[in-house]
Amino acid sequence: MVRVQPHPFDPWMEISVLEHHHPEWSGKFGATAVFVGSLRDFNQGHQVAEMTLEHYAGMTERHLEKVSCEAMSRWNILDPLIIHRYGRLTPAEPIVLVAVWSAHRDAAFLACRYIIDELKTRAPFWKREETDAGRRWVAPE
Amino acid sequence: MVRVQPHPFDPWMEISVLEHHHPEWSGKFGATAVFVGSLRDFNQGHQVAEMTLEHYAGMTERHLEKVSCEAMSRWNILDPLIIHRYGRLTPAEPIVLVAVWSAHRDAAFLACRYIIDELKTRAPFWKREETDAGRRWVAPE
Amino acid sequence: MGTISVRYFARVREQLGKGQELIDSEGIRCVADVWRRVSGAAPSTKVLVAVNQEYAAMDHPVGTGDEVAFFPPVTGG
Amino acid sequence: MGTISVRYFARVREQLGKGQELIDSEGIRCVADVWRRVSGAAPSTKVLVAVNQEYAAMDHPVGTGDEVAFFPPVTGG
Repeated sequence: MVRVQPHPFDPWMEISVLEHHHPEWSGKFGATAVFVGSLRDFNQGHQVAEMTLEHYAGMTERHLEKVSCEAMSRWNILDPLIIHRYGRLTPAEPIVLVAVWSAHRDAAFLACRYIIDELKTRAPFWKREETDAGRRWVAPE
Repeated sequence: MVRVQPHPFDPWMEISVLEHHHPEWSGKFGATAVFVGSLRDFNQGHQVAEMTLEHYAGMTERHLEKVSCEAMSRWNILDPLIIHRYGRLTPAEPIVLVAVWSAHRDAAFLACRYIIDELKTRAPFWKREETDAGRRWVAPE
Repeated sequence: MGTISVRYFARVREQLGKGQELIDSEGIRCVADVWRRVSGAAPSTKVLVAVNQEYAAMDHPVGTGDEVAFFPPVTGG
Repeated sequence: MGTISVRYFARVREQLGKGQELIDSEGIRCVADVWRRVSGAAPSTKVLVAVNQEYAAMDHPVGTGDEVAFFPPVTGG
């Protein structure tokens, strides 16, 4: 499941809710791998007061759905959960959640890592920080 | 933080509670990697009705504390959370939780994977399943 | 005569001073033609391209009704 | 004269039919001596050993007051 949204979310609550909404998954997975990216208050030498995430609405969702399908075709996993914020964020807020359920831990870890890496290098999001040295676009990794 | 306990736990609630108890971590980490191992209702060709986890009380905690320290010395991470059940479990129940907080995702993923792999190969736990073909000790991976 | 929808994001949006526009598809064969028209500059390897919301190269064919987007390297996650 | 505490887990516990016992440390130099005494068998590479709750080899020295444990390969996580 893919969601791109402007409002804050609680990643641990989202996972709980999803698991409760899939009673048919119960007992079928033995491994859950999760990654949460959140906003630090310090980056590349400067205090960060807030961040604005610009995105390409439409293409973002298409891209994340595609990455999700790719992961499901490469590893034996259940439908991953991907949530990504856009708009204005303050430090400590979660930016992205990737959760992967599988029978085995290797598939869960590899698929989770694959999804977040693909998302970071290809999904059309752009971070702009407000720091103690002014406004700046975040440099790609 | 390491906990070895006979009673069930909710991994997502445990992570939430820990984060709330560490307000000084807020904004300091940008990556959280989590692994949850849970009991499947099917393993190695048979339905699993329940499982009993035997452990070496004392040595288990020592070993997990040591693995936790090793991970903190190898990667730039905050104090990991490790929770492991023992005693009787029924399918779908979480067995183990490993959660790692870090500034960067690479350290978080690598440390989380290191801890669960070390735990699986070295921590003194033994699984005995009740299956539709009778009682059996689970074979090592 | 048709139009092509062109969109700009992040630093590219700021540098061109526009978020989106419609351009006349007359004389447009590929993405590079669109870029020259809207920026007045030669194609740059620092600018990424999507055609109809899929990544594409500067030589990707473009015509009436297409949506073309230009943006810098992404920094999500 | 002192004693050594010996513990058994999982399949080893079931096979020896005991969970723990105290043995006389007289004549015990290393883990292998303990194993021969409690099992009546030669050291096996299938049995893992801990001395005072740390992994150890069959030739690890053992004496009065030590805790020695024998168990099969672990299957936690």
